[in-house]
Amino acid sequence: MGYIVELDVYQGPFDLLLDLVAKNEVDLWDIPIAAITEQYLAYLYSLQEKDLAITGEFLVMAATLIRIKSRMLLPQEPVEDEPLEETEDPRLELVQQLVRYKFFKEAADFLKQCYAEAAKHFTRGQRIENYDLSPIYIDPLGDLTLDELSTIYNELLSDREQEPPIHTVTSQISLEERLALVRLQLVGQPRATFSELVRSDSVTEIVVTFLAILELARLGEIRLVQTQSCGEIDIMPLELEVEVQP
Amino acid sequence: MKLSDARVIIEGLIFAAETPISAGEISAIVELDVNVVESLVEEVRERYAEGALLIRNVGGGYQIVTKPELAPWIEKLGRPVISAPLTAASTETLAIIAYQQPVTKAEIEQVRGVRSDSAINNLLDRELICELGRKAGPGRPILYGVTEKFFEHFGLKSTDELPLKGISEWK
Amino acid sequence: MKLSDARVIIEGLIFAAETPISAGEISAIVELDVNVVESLVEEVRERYAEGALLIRNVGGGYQIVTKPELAPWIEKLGRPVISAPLTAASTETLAIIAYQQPVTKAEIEQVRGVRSDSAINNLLDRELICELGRKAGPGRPILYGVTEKFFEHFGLKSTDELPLKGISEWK
Repeated sequence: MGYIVELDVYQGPFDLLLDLVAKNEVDLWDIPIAAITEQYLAYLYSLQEKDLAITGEFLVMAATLIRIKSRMLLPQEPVEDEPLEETEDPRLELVQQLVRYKFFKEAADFLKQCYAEAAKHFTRGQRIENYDLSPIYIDPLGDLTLDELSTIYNELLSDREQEPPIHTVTSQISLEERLALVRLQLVGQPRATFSELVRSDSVTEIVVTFLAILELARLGEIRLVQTQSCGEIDIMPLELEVEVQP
Repeated sequence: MKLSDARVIIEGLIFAAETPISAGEISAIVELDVNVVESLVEEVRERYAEGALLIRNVGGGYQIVTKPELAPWIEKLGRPVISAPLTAASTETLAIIAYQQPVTKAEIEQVRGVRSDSAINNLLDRELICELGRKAGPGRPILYGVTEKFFEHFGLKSTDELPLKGISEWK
Repeated sequence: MKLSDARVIIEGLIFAAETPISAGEISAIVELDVNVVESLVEEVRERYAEGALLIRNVGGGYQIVTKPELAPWIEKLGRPVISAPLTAASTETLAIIAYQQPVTKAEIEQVRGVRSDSAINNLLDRELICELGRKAGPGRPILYGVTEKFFEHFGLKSTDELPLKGISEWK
């Protein structure tokens, strides 16, 4: 695959042209266009002979070179209303592009040197750890006043008073009591089922017991497993489980 | 190689190593006796006396870190600064904690009627509340209370000084 | 705060910062004038004369690194090379972006005379360039510019350090 290397020699048509200008030791601002075009085309033919694909950009440039060459060979016809001196050199646009490209090619060399120099400097190898990176709150309380704080607290308490407590309205069983009872029922049990915990058929009893186990699960005291929808709910006290499987 | 050159190389190696580097590893690179390496590390350590850095021994290796007393400054490097006001949820939660401390998350949630995890976390981040320990009983839930920063803001000495307007009626 | 304390804090901040830290950022943390910060950094720099470390200016920030003459020793640590050297195509493209930013792909391709998609993607992957927004006009093409990492990677203070010789000939 040695040919690939040869293709990689040039970054594009500008690069190839600059190289030809350098090899011929001619002035970039006064390129002998006929000779350079010939060499440019010869290079493309050599690539073709090696059966290498030539990208479109190289072909477009070949066409451009041939066009410039032909324009330079034609006798300068004086354009009406325009003095001869001001007719543009057909090479001008190409030369400007080449000068600009050459500048950036040199800048790229400069960057390459910078990179080599910077690579000799090593940054700190280890990350700084164990620093608290939580946000800093400026003025964390804002303009909250003590009065507002106590008003908010009072409102919370009175809201609680006014709201009909769900767990005492429909039955004598409060959620808190049921919660305590479920905890008692589970003492010493490696596992239990929901139906074992329910002590009567009353809907309230079922609902409150259900709420109680949900609350215990939320508090992380038990784990609930239901293998099928509407099936039995298995209840596993978590602390026990930890002891069983250390 | 002069020993002073070796000292500088060793300092550079400790700085650039990605994990703490041992005297043995350094010795293999600079081709000096482990004892010599150790005494050169001591020299670097002495030279660090006046600056910000420190050579620390961790897990059998050397590591360059900043001196511990600089921690409060260095933390300012990475910590985002936030000036957003308290949300209604956080203010409610703060009020409950101030009046009822020490109080558990479950107790706060009972008063508010909604989950309060994010409000509690926000108040912890703002350093307005802190953990006071754990309540005896199932689950040993964390107990929360307000911080010095909270008292300072309101110019209070303790929660006894919180206004009681109307509160005794409910207590 | 005494200035000698401030000097030590500044040294610690530059050491600990994950990316180059500017005099302005330091000034905000230590609450000292930028000029004072700059002169204190110079003091730290002088103190580093004899050791393995040096403070370099990159991308408008300070960064502590090892001195270049230690490179042959530190390479023996076998730290993975942060990035493989850039290809000629990528370096050319990067040079154009550094000088001409904000610049579109079409403008880059006009200078290079060849398609530059893969070079641009490579530079984006390496976080050496970033999108700066979109140019007004047809197609609203993406505008590219260099990143802080570019300056760090090439050890440059700012784009002002890029050579200008010959630029007048085509500008």
